[in-house]
Amino acid sequence: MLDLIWLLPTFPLLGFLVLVLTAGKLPKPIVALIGAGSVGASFLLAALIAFQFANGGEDHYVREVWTWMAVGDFRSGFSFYLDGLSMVMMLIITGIGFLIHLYATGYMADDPGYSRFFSYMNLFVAAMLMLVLGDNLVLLYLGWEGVGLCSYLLIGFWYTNPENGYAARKAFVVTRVGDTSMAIGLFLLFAQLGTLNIQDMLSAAETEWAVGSGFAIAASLLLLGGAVGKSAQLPLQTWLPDAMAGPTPISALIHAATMVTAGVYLIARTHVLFELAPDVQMLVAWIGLITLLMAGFTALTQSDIKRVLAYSTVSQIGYMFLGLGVGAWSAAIFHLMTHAFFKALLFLASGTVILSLHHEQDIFKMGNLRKKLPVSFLSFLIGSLALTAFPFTSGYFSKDEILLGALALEGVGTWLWLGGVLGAFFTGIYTFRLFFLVFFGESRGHEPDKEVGGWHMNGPLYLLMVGALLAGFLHLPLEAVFNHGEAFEEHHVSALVHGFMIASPLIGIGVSYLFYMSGSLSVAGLMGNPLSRLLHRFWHSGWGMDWLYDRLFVFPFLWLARINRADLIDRCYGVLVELSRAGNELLVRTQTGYLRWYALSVVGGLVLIVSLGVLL
Amino acid sequence: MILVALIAILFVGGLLAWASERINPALPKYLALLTILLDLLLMTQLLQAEPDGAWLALIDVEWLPRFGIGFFLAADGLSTLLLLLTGFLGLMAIGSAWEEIKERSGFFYFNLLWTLAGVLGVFTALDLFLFFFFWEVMLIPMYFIIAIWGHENKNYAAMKFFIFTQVTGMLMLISILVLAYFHYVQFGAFSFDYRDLLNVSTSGRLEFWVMLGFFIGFTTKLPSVPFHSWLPDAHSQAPTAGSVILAGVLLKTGAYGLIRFAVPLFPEASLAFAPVAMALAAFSILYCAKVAFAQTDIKRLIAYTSVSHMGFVTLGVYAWNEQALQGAVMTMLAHGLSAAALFMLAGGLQYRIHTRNMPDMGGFWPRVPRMATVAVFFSIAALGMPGLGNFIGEFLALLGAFKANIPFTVLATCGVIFAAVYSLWVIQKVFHGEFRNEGFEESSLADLNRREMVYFAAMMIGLVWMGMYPQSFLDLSAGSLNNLLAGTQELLALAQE
Amino acid sequence: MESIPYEHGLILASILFSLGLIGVLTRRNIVFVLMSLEIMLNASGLAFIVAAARWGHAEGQIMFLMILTLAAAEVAVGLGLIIQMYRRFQTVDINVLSEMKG
Amino acid sequence: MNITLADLIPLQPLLIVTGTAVVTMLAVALKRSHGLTAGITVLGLLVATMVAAELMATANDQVTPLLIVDQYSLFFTVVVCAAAMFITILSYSYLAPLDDDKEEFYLLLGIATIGAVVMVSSNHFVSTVLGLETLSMSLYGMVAYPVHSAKAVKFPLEASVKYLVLSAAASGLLLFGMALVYAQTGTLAFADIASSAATAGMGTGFSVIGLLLISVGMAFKLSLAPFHMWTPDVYEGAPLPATSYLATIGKAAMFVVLLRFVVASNALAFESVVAVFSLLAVASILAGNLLALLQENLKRILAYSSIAHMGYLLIAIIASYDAEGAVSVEAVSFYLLAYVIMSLGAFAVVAALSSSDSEVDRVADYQGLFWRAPWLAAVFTAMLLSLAGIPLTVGFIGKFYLFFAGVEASLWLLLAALVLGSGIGLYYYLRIVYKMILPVPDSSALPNSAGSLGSHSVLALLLLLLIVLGVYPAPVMAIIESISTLI
Repeated sequence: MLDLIWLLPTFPLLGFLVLVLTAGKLPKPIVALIGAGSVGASFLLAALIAFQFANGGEDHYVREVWTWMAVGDFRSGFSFYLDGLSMVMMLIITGIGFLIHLYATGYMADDPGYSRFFSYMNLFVAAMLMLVLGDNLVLLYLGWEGVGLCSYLLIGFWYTNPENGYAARKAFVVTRVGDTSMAIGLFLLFAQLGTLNIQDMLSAAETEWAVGSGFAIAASLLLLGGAVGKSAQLPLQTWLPDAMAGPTPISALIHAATMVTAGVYLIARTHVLFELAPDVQMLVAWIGLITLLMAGFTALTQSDIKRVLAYSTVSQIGYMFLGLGVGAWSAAIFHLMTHAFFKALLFLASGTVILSLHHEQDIFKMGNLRKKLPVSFLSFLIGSLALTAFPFTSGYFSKDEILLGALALEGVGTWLWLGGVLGAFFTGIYTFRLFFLVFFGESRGHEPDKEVGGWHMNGPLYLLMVGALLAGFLHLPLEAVFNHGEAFEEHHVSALVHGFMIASPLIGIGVSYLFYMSGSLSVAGLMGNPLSRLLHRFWHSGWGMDWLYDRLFVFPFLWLARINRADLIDRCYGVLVELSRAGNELLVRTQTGYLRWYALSVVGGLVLIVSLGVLL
Repeated sequence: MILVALIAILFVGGLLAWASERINPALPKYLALLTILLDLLLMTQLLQAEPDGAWLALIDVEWLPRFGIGFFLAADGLSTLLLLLTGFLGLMAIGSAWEEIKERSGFFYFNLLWTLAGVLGVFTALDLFLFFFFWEVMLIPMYFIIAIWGHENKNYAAMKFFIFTQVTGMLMLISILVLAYFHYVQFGAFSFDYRDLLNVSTSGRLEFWVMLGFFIGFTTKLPSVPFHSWLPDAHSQAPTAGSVILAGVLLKTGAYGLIRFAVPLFPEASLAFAPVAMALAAFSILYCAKVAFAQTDIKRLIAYTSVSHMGFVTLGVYAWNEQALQGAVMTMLAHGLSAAALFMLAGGLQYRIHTRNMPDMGGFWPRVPRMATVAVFFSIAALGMPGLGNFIGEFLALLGAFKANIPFTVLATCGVIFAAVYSLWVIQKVFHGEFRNEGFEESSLADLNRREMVYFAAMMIGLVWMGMYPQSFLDLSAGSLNNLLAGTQELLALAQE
Repeated sequence: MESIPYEHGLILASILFSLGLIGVLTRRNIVFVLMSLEIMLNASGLAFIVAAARWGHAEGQIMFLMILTLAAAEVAVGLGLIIQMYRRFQTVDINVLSEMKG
Repeated sequence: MNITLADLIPLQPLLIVTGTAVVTMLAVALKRSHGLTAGITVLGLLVATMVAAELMATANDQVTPLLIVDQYSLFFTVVVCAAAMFITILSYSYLAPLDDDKEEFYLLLGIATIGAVVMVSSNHFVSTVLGLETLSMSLYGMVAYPVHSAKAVKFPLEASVKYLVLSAAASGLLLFGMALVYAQTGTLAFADIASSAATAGMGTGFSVIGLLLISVGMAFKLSLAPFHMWTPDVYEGAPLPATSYLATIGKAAMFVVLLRFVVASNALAFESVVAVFSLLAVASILAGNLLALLQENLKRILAYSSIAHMGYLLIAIIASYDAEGAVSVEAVSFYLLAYVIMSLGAFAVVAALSSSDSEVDRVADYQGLFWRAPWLAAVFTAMLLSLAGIPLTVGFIGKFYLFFAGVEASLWLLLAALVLGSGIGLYYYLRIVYKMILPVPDSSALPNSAGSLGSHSVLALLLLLLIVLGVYPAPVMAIIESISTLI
């Protein structure tokens, strides 16, 4: 059974090929069958494999399908590496992926690009599986770029609108910046350690590099560059909110559950390198913290339902990074998993809302929808609770572990913890701000006639609700992976600390209740003073990052391109042409046709030459 | 012998094609097709051939004894790969000319086949005089292709192409002669034989200049900044088939020259020169990517991108280690396919809507879904998507180059970002967005027909094969590259003593 | 008896020669141009004589005879052309012969 | 010394050519017949060619102090006679429509050939002057030939007068120079100049000035810049056969003399001479190519390009003094051969399209030739590409020789000029080619039935030579290698 692991990416890949080659000629049910079915199949297989692997006992399993490249001392194969980490990832991808596919069969039902959509989705799943299962960094990079491509294709899925195209290109290019740094990291690792097979590379690094050595720092920094790109962390987070231009299932699958967590996976996968470079690891933590706070603030000010969720995603991944940074590896992965559930849930639910409101996304045009859209209401409720780490929801456990991990770190740990708690507080505010605005109060504008849905849209929602509630009680088999360094002792902390951690989101919820429910506090009042208005605008624009990057990179590039459209170098050759032209004109003038002039030229030449001869 | 046959078939086929036009104007293309197929068939023979020494096939007969010039053709793995590429793209070129070339088809296919013949000669000739001979021979028919069947500004383009390559070619000729003369001085006899000239000790002040002659000659064809400026004109003006051959094959002769001659003949000078060369490479990658982005003429844009991509080849060659070289070779092959395909797409568009001006286009996707898909595929390939040939090439090239020179490799790697920028920009302009048709009526915009699909499919398969199982190519070229590396290592070792 | 140093002869010849040259340059009447040419040729003839005298060879004098015939032939052809020219243009000014240029 | 009968054997080619001229004269005196006279000339020249070729195996002796009949001179005798024969054939169809006596042209041509043959086998001032003037005299006549004809489109008179006056002046310079050298060295034979036992010898007194004057005189005849100005006018004004004769045989013969003189007299031992030659070479290369760049008249283009080509050749001459310079002499020899073939071919195409009453010599006239008369266009293209030095043609091998000579002598500056010049040259050669491949214009000056059988066979022969020598020149190379040792 284990040796069938190569089938995992193959099913969706086949699905993709079939769908592309038939070029939308298949009837929609068949497309749905192929699209969702292929992923479902690989989920089943994944489950079986996971089961067997869990009972198998050995802590990892490698299967090489064929040699990809072997050049001199460089070798990388098409080989799959299965251990606790990749197992968790593959289950998340196939499982949640399947649910989202299923949901999409309903969500996209009346879209002309139905088949195209599912072909991209399948390709994405295939690539994502390559990413997490690849046993060498090149294969990982293959998946890495593959998911980037699919994300580009799917963000720009509705291509007739240039803005979507722009968002898609932005997503691709920004992440490509990260990818490039990652690629350079690969080159460095190979040049120094002579292999790109992850496990060999890590062990080689451990033996050859001292803790804090320059190479370790450089390598981990470069990989970090890749990670922040994909996971939309500072400073490359700007693309994710725009990426919401894609259909909502995409946002759920790619921009919440799976792809954006690839960075977390990468760091976890190569955590040894980061442990060799403690400064960089600390940097990871800080990046996470700052990102989660900034995103939190921004989420407070957004009015587009999906953008709120997007920023919350950024913020949650910030938590994961924080976890990674403080060495709470398994906590980070744990949060990755739980987040996959509740964020997918939230996005799908919002998808239902949006669809029911005929593609209305502005939360200030919604309201009082809890009656009209019971399923979405329920999903949102559970999802929001999990997101805000309401006690004993899945989010609660994972976020706790991360924060405790931070606290366990002596020195800055306390500050990181504090930041995290503050973040949780904001999470509470913005999550329930959204919740209250959408489902309570009086209706502002749109009146949905009925909630769209059906088993294939609601089914996934229910399952995800279950996940979001209960996933916290799962135990991930990650000890074998992170047995280095991380101590698995229970964090013993005072009740006070626990109280804090439980309280802060609840306070946040309370605040948003006062603002958006009871109305005893009013936003308008807050907006009264100019400072807060300024802040609001600042946060709403995502801390002016886009503005800054446009000025720093985009405009200069465009300007350079514009002024040199005609290629300066080409002009230089034009000069030569002009010179010979001029020479020609000059000489032609001497051909006067007058005999005496010719004779004169002869004599002139004579004199010149004779005098030359005599002088030399 | 087989090598002679390969070249002779093309020459003869060309003549026949020309003559056959009198009988029936439709005949030439079939004849040409037949010729190419025959050649490809023969090439596959090469693959089974028993290698004697380094060479899969070899023929060496006296030609001009006065100067010790021999008619010396030989093919090793590297040459064979490039021969196959040439044959394959020849096929593609004929495919793309099938409907586009209507008048004077006889003379057209004559020129096409003769160009290919010249190219085959370049890839197999190992007597430097003979090499130069073919090097020049392949230009004239290409000149005619551009000058007769080209577009609005063909005279200028053809002239520019010809003069650039000729003048730099003469510099190379001087270098070759100096080398032969060195051989005369050191061994008492003229020789243009590659194997002999490898033994010429070319140390000394002059070596650098001699090497430079080769470098300029080859980087003009490659092309690399600052000798690239003939290429955008030639490409944008040439008929589709012409662009295919230019981008797919002719550029590769330059790269081949660098690998086979420029570095092995002058290991020391090249070693000293490597940083400059790599700097140039990195610069042309970035510079041309930038210029490409600014273009509005789609063929010009693609032309600049191919300059940018060939930068990776230069980088790889001058890194001169196995990964880098393999990378360079893979890039040559993969870019051969992807660039050719892109030019065929652009040519197809122009054939349909009679414009290359991107601002006039937009939102073509729903009208021509097949074409759009194909275009996306090849743009993705061009921007170096893993799993496709170009990635293998660029990745290996950079991987190797990183060992040799970190800063320029890092710079070059950044080129990948720009590659993404312009590739996606083209897709956006032409296929995404709202439908625009300025200066052409909608009806003329037809989707790819079966014939076109066939050859695009062929190229896609090729790229995927290169991307997923490059080993079958790497193995073929490994032997020859290792020989070259070993040879230079020895020479350098000798020089050190 | 004291002989004249040959340099003097050569100098005389070169003076003559230059005169001829100047004549060719300055004259517009083609007949005079021809005459100037004659002077040039004869000047070189004289130079040969002088040289021959220096060495006491016959060769130089033979050369002189050749030059004479040569000059004669030149003039013959030249005059023929002049006649044609006069027929066509009714003038002997060489500047009329300037239809081809560039 | 007195001539024995044995001496006559090596002189056969010369005698035959002379005889041809005499017979032609008699024939004309007896009965005017265009065909007959042409026929006689062709026959005579053919025989002369064959005899000369025949003799090459054996003959190698100095006949009187004036003439050296070695394989080298015989080789070029062959070239000259053959070329003259081709031109004769071309002239026939060209002169056919001339409303005047045509026969004397062949007489002049024959006499000119005598001069040329004398020149290629002269290694003595006297024979040089003799040959040169015989050649020039009859060329005046040939240039001016259609002067009586009212329909003569061009300006033969103007051309002839310009040529006469200037070349006479040049001869004057040449002679004066010779006189000065003679005055210094006391010899008229090339060989003894360098090694003149008598007194000071070269390098002293006026002798260097003498050398320079000689160079100037020859430079004029070879139309090297800055003595080139007459060339385009004469080429344009003269009837095509005369032009081609002037351009090919005239140049080749003169160059052989120059080569012999320079090598024998060791003139390049003097810095000044080398400097002057280099100057001439560079100037000619640049001037020739630049002048041709935008020229619209084909004859003038060819004139200018001939200037450039003479410049190229001069490089090899300069190289010949270099100690290692084994190749340079061969380079000169081969390139002369190549040059004769290709420029004769080029003129032949024009001649085939033209006749004495209508010369097709504007580049514009050639538009669409490729589609109207593919054969002529192909030949023309081949010739032009050869002039540009593109492979598969003899021109390329010639260029190769020149480059090699230059490299051997490491004359980098001159090589740079060569590269530059050829680069510019490409432009105007290709311009003509491009014109030919353009679509046929509605109104075209081209005659529909172009050229006679004779001229076409000449073209075919020249094309054959062009390509054979371009692809497999080994045999000719061998010959040239062996004969070049004699210089």
